[in-house]
Amino acid sequence: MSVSQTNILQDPDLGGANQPLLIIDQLYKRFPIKGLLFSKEKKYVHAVNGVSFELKKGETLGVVGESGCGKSTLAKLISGLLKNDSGDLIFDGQGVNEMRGISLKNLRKNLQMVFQDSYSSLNPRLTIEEAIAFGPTMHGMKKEDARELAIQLLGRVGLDANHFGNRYPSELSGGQRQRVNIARALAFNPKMLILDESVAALDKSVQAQILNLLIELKKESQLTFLFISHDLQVVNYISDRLIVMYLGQIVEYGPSQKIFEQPRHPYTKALFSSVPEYKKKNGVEKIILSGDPPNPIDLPSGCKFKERCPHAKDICAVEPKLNLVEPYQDYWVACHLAHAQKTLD
Amino acid sequence: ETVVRYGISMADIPLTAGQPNEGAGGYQFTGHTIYDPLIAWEANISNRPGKLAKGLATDWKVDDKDKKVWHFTLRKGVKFHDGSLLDAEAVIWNLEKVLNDKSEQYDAKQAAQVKPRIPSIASFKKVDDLHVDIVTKAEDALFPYQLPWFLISSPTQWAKTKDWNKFSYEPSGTGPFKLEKLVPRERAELVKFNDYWDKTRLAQTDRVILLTIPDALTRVNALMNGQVDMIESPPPDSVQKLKSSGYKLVQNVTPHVWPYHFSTQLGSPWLDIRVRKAANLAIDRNAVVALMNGLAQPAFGQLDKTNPWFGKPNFEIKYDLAAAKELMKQAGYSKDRPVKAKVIIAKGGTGQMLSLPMNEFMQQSLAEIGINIEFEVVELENLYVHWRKGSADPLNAGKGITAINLGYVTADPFYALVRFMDSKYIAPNGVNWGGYANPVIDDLIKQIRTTYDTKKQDGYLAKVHEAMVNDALMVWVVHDTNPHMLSPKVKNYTQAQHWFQDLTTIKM
Amino acid sequence: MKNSPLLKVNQLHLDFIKDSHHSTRVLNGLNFELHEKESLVLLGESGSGKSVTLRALLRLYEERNTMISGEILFGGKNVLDLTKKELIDYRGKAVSMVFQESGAAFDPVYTIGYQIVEMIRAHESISHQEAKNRALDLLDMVKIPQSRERFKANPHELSGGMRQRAMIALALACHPKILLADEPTTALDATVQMQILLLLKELQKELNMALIFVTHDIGAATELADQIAVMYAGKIVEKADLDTILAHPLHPYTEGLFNSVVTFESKGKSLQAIPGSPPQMGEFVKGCSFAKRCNYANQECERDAPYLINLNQTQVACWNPLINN
Amino acid sequence: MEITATKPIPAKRKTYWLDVFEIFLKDRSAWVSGLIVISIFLSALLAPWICAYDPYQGSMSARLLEIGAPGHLLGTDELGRDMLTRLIYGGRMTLLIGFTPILLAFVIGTAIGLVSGFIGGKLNTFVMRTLDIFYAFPSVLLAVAISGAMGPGVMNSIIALTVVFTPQIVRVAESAATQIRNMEYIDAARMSGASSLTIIRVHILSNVVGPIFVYATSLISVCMILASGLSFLGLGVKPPEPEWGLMLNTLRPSIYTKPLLAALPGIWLFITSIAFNLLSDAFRQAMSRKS
Amino acid sequence: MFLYLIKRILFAVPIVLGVSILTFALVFMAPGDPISAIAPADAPDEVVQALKVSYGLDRPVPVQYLMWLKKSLSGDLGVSIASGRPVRGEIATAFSHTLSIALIASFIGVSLGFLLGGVAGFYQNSWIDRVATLISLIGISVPHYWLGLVLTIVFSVWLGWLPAMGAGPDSGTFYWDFEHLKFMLLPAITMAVIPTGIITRSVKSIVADILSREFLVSLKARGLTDLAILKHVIRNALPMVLAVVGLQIGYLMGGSILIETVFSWPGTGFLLNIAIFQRDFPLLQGIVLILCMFFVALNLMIDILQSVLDPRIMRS
Ligand SMILES: Nc1ncnc2c1ncn2[C@@H]1O[C@H](COP(=O)(O)OP(=O)(O)OP(=O)(O)O)[C@@H](O)[C@H]1O
Ligand SMILES: Nc1ncnc2c1ncn2[C@@H]1O[C@H](COP(=O)(O)OP(=O)(O)OP(=O)(O)O)[C@@H](O)[C@H]1O
Ligand SMILES: [Mg+2]
Ligand SMILES: [Mg+2]
Ligand code: NI
Repeated sequence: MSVSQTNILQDPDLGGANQPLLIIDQLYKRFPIKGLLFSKEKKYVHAVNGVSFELKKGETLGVVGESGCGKSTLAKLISGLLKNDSGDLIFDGQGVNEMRGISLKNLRKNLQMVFQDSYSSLNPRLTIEEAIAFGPTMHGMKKEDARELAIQLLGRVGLDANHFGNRYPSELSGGQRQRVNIARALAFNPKMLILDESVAALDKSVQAQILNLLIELKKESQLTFLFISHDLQVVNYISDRLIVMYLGQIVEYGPSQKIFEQPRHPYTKALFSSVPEYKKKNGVEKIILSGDPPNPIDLPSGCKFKERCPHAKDICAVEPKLNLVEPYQDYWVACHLAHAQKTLD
Repeated sequence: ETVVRYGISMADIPLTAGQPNEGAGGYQFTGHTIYDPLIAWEANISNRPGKLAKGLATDWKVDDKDKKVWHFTLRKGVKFHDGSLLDAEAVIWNLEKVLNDKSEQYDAKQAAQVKPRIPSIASFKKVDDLHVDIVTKAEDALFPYQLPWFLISSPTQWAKTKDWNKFSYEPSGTGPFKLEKLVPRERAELVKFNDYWDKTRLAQTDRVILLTIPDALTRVNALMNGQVDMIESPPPDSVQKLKSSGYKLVQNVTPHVWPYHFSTQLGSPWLDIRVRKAANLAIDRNAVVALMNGLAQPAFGQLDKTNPWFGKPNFEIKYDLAAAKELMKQAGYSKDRPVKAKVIIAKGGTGQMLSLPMNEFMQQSLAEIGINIEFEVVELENLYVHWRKGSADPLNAGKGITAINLGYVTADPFYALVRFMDSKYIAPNGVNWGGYANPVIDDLIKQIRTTYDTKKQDGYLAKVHEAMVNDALMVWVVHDTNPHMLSPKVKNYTQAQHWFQDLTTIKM
Repeated sequence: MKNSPLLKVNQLHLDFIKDSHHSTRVLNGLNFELHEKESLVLLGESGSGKSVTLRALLRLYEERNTMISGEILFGGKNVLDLTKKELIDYRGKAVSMVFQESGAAFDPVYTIGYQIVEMIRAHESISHQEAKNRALDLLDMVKIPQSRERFKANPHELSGGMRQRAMIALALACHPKILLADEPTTALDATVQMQILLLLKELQKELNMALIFVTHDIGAATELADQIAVMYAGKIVEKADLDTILAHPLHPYTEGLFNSVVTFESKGKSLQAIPGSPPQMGEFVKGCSFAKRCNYANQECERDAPYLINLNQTQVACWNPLINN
Repeated sequence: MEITATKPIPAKRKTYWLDVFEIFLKDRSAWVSGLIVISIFLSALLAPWICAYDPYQGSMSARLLEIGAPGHLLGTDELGRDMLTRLIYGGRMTLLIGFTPILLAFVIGTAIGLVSGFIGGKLNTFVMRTLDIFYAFPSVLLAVAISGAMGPGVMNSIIALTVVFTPQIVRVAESAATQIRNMEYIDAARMSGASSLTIIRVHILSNVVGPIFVYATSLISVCMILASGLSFLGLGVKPPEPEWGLMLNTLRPSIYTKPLLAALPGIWLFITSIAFNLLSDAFRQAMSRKS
Repeated sequence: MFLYLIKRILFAVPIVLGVSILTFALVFMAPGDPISAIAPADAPDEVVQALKVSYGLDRPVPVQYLMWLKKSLSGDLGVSIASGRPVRGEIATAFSHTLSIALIASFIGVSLGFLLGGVAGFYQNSWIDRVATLISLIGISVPHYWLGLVLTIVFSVWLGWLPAMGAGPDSGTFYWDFEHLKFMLLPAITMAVIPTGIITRSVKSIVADILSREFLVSLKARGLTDLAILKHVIRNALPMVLAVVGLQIGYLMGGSILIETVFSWPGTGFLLNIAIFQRDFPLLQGIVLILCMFFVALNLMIDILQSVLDPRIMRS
C-alpha cells in the first residue's frame, strides 16, 4: 500500500518558476525591554535591523553570525512566529504580513522550520510517530493516513518505524531526535525549510549524518533551505549563497564560494580566521577580535562594527550601505573600506 | 489581699460605662458590682425567688391622683467612687444619658442597652435634692420591675473627660466595687469599695478578677490548672470529673426557660392546639436533664413550679407518649403520617444550654409522635433578627419557619409573661413572636398594670401563666440552673434564683 | 619525554552506583600519562566519558555513589588514597580545573573577586589585601579589561567570554602544576572561542603548566594539543602526538571522526559519517565497543575487547588497526 | 512522489502515566497510604451498607460509651450515636469538603493558569495581579473570612476553600504554562497550523498536568484540615452532620471523662491526612523518577 | 536598588487596595446584623434603626467603603460596634499578642526546620533523613488545633506544668518574662508544628538542590574545605529559605484563629472569631486588613532582603 502525499499536501507553485521563493525587504524587528518604572524612554533590543535579501527556489542560503546577532529572530519572522515591525516579506508571491487564518496556515505548511534544540522541539508526551503525524492532521489528513505518512517519513530519514515509532523523545539520541524533527517538517511537504542551528548541538559524526541527509533531501525534493548556523564550515558546506550578519544587519551577502575564497568585510575576515582548523589551511593570518559583541540594546551609530574593527577609520562614523562588490553582480558588502562598487537599496 | 479570679463565659468584659451589654448576665459582672439601680433586686438569697429591694431609692410610690406619676425618694449620703455625692441632679442626668438624645451626655450604646428595659418612662423631673418624679406613658403597676436594669453612673467623673469610652476605663458608680483595671476582651479587676453605703453588703474579698474565657472547655482547663478560682457554666460532661477532683458545683433554678416558641399564624402546623400539647407530652425532660448531666431542671411551664406566678394550670405537662400519640391521632397525624415543621435554632450560645444536642434530642422525640422537625441553624445574632421580626414576617414565614428556639429570661412579669401574651406586643411591636392574641388575657394584663397590691398582682399573673400553659404556647423543656464550679477555696457564694448575682458575698 | 610523568593513570575504572543492584560503568580501564608542560587533549563524542575522567582525576565524585578503582599517580602518590586533608591541597593547588559552563561553575551569589580571593586564601596563608592584589593581577593576566570593576562583579553580570576568562584566572590562582579544562570554549561564540584558546595556550607556555583539555572539536584540539587521546565509550582507543594522529589515524573510529568533520575542503563532497550511534552507557558490549559501527570489524572484534598497544608512535586499541593507509 | 509504507505497527505503547503509575506501585509507602485512602473512600461510599447504625440516631441512655463498649466498637458520642458509624459517615463529609475544593480548584485553576500563561502579555499580567490580591490573604484567614461572610454550611465551605486554593493552582499552572510556552515544540506546533486551543490541549496540558496534579494532591490534606478547622470553629459543616472537625468540637467537652473517645476524630483526621500526604509524595517521586 | 525598592512598594499598593475592597465586599456579603450585638435582643426597631444611622450603616455600601477608606488612610479604622472602642487600639493589643506567639513559633519552626532539613539535605537517605521526613510529614499532616487540645490536657491538666489558657497576668502591658513565657509556650509550640514541617521539607529540598548544582563540584575542585563549602551552601540557600520562612510567619499571623480559639489567646485570631460571630464590621475589616497588610509588607520585606542576598533577582 502506498500513500501519495501530493493529494492533500502539495500546493501549486504560486510565484512562477523564476520568481524568488522568498523576498525580504528592509525587515525590522525590535523587542521592548521592561525598563525601570520611572525611566521615560523605552528601551529596545534591535534584533533585526533592516535586512533585505532574496531566496531563489531550490537554493540554499546560509546565515552566519555571532550569538545574539538576530539569526533566530530572522527565522521566526520569516516563519511567521513573530510579527515584524516594518518591512516586507513575500513568500511564493504572497505577502506574509497581511496573512491571517487559513492563508497563514497554508503559508506555514509550505514553510517549515527545524529548530536548534532537538530536545525541546519535541513534545516529551508524544511518541515520535504522533509528533510527526500531528501536523498533517491539523491540515485535515485522516489520523490513519497521517500515521502511515509518519511511518514513511521515519524511514526516509533513516529511522526504522518498527523500532522507533513508538518511542518517546527522551528515549532517542540527539541525532535521532533531529531526524525526527526533520521528518516532522517534511510531513507537510513544504517548499522551504528553515534550519535554525539544527546541527549545532550534535556530535561531529552525527552532524555528518544529518548533513548528508539534508543534502540528499535537497537533491530529491527540490527543497529550498535557509540554513542558519554559527559554524562557518558547516554553512559553507551546505549553502549556495551566504549572509553574514552582525548586530541585526547584513554585512556581507553573496555566493558562499566567493565569500569563503576572499571575505571582504573585516568582521567576516575575523570570523573566518577564528575557525580552528585541523588541516593546515591557506595560511590565513589570525585576526583575533578584542572584546565581546556589543549588546543590541544601545546600538552604536555609524558602522556597527567599528569599535571592534582593526581597520576602523573616521569614515566609519557614517553607516555603510550594502554595496555590490566589483566585479560581481550578486555579491554585496557593507563596509567603507572594502572595494565596493555601487550601492544597493 | 484576698483575690477571687472568676472565669466568665463571655468573649468580652461587658460594658463598664454604666449599662452593661451581654444581656442579663452582664449585670452581675459590671452592672450591679460597680453601680446601683434606684430599685434593686435581692440577689443574695438562694432559697426563694428574689424580690424588689431598696436601692438608691429608699422609697417609691405611685401618685394617688395621677397613676402615671411615680415619686422616688433618694438615699441620703450615697457616695460615688470618685467621691461626689448622689443627688436628684445625678439621677436626672442619668435618665437623660439614655433617654434624651439631645443631651450632652447621651450615649447611644448605653441607651441601646437600657431603653428597651425601661419602655414605660415618658418623662422625669427633679423635685428637690432627694426627690425625683418619673412619669410613665400609661398606667403601669409593673413599672418598678423595670428599674433594677437602670443604673446610675457619676456625672462628676464623666465631666472630667466627657468621653464615655474613657469613662469606661475609669468608671465611677455607687456600687460595692470599683473598677480598677480594664483590659478589653481579657480581664476586669474589681476592688472592694470601702465607702459603700450598704454596710451589710460590703465586699468580702478585696479583689475580684473577671477573666473572659468564652470556650467552656478552656474554662474548665483554667479551673483545673489553678488559673481561676471559679467559673461559670462548666460543660455538663466535665461536671463529674470536676466534682470528683474536689470542686464544688453550685446551681439554682434560674428564671430562664428553654422552649420552642410556636407560631400560631395561619398555615402553621402548630395552629392546632392538640399538636402543641402533644409536643409538650412527647418530651422526656428528665432525659434532657440527664443529657445536661443534671445542670438543668425540667420545665412544666414558663415558670418554675415554686414561682408565685405559676398558678394551677389544667394542662399538666409531663412525659406521656401515649397521650401525645393519641392527641396526634386526633389531629390526624401519626408516625407514618407525620406533620412537618421547621424550627429556627442557633448554633450555640443561648445561655448554658447545649443547643445542638438538645435540639437533636427534641427532633428525635417529636419524630416519635409524628412531628418531623427540620432545623434552620443560624448564628445567634441572626436568630435574634428572626425573633424580632415575628413569625408572620416573610423572613420567617417565607422560609416556612413555624417555631423558634431561644432561651427566654423570665425574671419579671413583663419578661416572663406579658411580652409573650399581650397582643399589644405582637411582632414587630414586641416579641409576641407567634402572634398570640387573646382578649381575655389582654384585659387581665391591663388589670395587672393597675394593681399596686403585690399579692393581688401575683394572683393575676398566675392566671396569665395558667392560660399560657393551657394554651400550650410553647414546648417548655428545661430551666437553666446557671451552674458554677468553684474551687474549694471559694466560700460563701450564694446563688440567687436569677441572672443577677451578688459577687459581694464571695469569700476566700 | 623520558623523564617520569607528572601524572600517570593506570587502569582507571569508574562505576556510578544507582542502587544496590545497578551500576553503570562509565570509565572502563583508562591508561595515560601526562608529562610536565605537556598538553594532552582528550577527544571524543558526547558521553564518551571525557568529563568524568577529569572529575575522577580530582576525585570529585561522592564515594557513596561511585566505585572507582585503578591508580591515579601524582607526585608518586595515588590520588585515590589521599586523606581528606591531602586532597584539599591537591585540588586547586596541584591540579585545578576550568569548567565547561562558567555560568554554572561560579557560585552565583558571590562576586568573582570574592571567589578568587577565597580560593587563594584557602591554600595559602596570606592577608586579604595580598590575595586581592594577586586576584587583580590574575584578572589582568587573563586580559579582562577594567579588572577592578570586574573584580566586584557578580558572575551573571559578565558576558560568557569574560566569565570564562575569570574561570581561568580562578583556576590559575594557586599556580597549579596541571590545568584541567573541560570544553571551556564550546559554549562560546566563534570569535571569542579563539580568544580563549589562544589565551590558554599562551598561559600554559608562560606558566609552565601541563594541560589536559577536553573537547569534541577537532579544530580546537589541533590548536592546543601536543598529544591527542581519542576516547570512545569510556576508553582511550588511540593516543599519539598531534601530527602523527592527524597524518595517520590508526583506529577506525578516529578515522571516522576525522572524516565526518566538515571543513572548507569538504564542500561538494559527501561526508563519510560513521554509521549508527555510540553504545548506551552501561550497556554491556562484548568485545570491542566500536565493532558494531566499524567497517573493518571481524569476528575477533566481537569476541574480545582490544587493549592499548604501541604501534609506531601511536598507542591504539584495535584488533585491525589501519596500518596500510 | 510515492513511497511504499511498511505495514503500520498496531501495538500502541504504554503512556507516560502508566509508566509513572508502575513506578508508583513499587513504592511501599504508596501502597500503605493508598490502601488507607481507598478504604476511607470505599467505606465512605458504602457507609449505608456497612454501618450497623444510623449516624443521626442517638440514644440518651447510651451516651459517651467507652471505646470497645458492647455493640459499639469505638463507643458512642455525646448523643449516644455510634462513633464508628459517625466516623465512617464523617469520612464522607470530610472527603467531600476536603476533596471537592481541590478538584474544583484543579479544574478552574488549571484552565485559568494555562490560558493566561499561554496567551501571556497584558491578560496574564491582569489575571496574575488580580490573583495577587487573593494571595495577599494568608490561606486560613481567607477561608475564615469567606466562610464567615457566607455563613456555615457544606456548600459555603466548599466555595470558600475553592476560592482559597484556586489562586495557588493558577500560579503553578501559569508558571508551568509560561515555561512550556517558550519551548520550541510549541513553535513547531504553531507552524503546523494548529489553533491555540489545540496547542493548549495537545501540547501544553499534557505537559503541565503532571506537576499541577502533584501540587494539587499535596493540597488535599491541607484542605481537609482547613475544612475540618472551619467546622471546628463553627464556620463549616452544620450539625448534626457527621464531620470529623465538627465531631472534634462537639466531643471536646468530654475530653476529661473520655479522653480517647474525644481524641478519636482527630486521630482519624490525622491518619487520613498523613495518608494523603504520603500518597502525594509517592506520586511526586514517581514522576521525578520517571523523568 | 532604590528604584527597585520603590517599584516593589508601588506594586504592593494596588494589592492592598484590592484587599481592602475584597474585605469590605466579604463583610457586607455576610448575612446578619452588627446591631444585634449591641442592642439587646428584644430592642424595638426604632432603637435598632437609630443605631444603624449612628454607625452609618444605612448608607449605600460603596459610600460606606469610601468613607471607611478615607478614614483608614489616615490611620483611623473606626470604632468597634460591639465594644465601642477604637478598632486600632483593639487590634494593636491583639496583634502584639499574636505576634509574640508567632515569633516564638517561627523561632521553633525555623531552628528545628533548619537543623532537621539541613542535616537531612546533606545526608540524604540516611536515618536522620528519614526521621526528618517523618517529622515534617507529621508536621504538615496533624490537625494542629486538635494537637493543641491534646497538649493542653497533657501538659496543663494532667501534668500541671503549663497554664491552659490566656496570655498571663496583666497582659494589657506586655513583658517577656518567665511568667508570660509560660503562657506562650503551649500555643506557640502548637503553632510551630506546621511551619516546622514545611520548613524542614523546604530546607531539605533546597539544600539537596544546591548540593546537586554544578558549582558545588567546582567549589570542591577548588580545594575548599567542607566548612567553606557549607558557607556557600548556606549563602545560596538563604534567599529561598527566607522566602519560605517569611511565608510561614505570614501564615502564622493570619492563621492563628484556630489555635487562639483553643487556647483563648487574646490575639487577632481570637478577635477575628468574635468579630465574625458578632458581625462587628469595622473590627472584622480592620483585622483582616491589618493582617493582609502585614502579610504584604512581610512579603515585600522578604523580596527586598532576597534581592539584597541574591544579586540575580533584581535584574529580572
Ligand atoms: N522574545 C524576545 N524578547 C526580547 N528580546 C529578544 C527576544 N528574542 C530575542 N531577543 C533578543 O534579540 C537578540 C537577537 O536574538 P536571536 O535569538 O535572534 O539571536 P541569534 O542570532 O539567534 O543568537 P544565537 O546564536 O545565540 O541563537 C538577542 O539580543 C536576544 O536577546
Ligand atoms: N553523576 C553521574 N551519575 C551517573 N551517570 C553519569 C554521571 N555523570 C556522567 N554520567 C554518565 O557518564 C557518561 C559519560 O559522561 P561525560 O559527562 O563524561 O561525557 P562527556 O564525554 O563529557 O560528554 P560531553 O561532550 O557531552 O560533555 C554519560 O553517559 C553520562 O550519562
Ligand atoms: Mg538562535
Ligand atoms: Mg562533558
Ligand atoms: Ni502508491
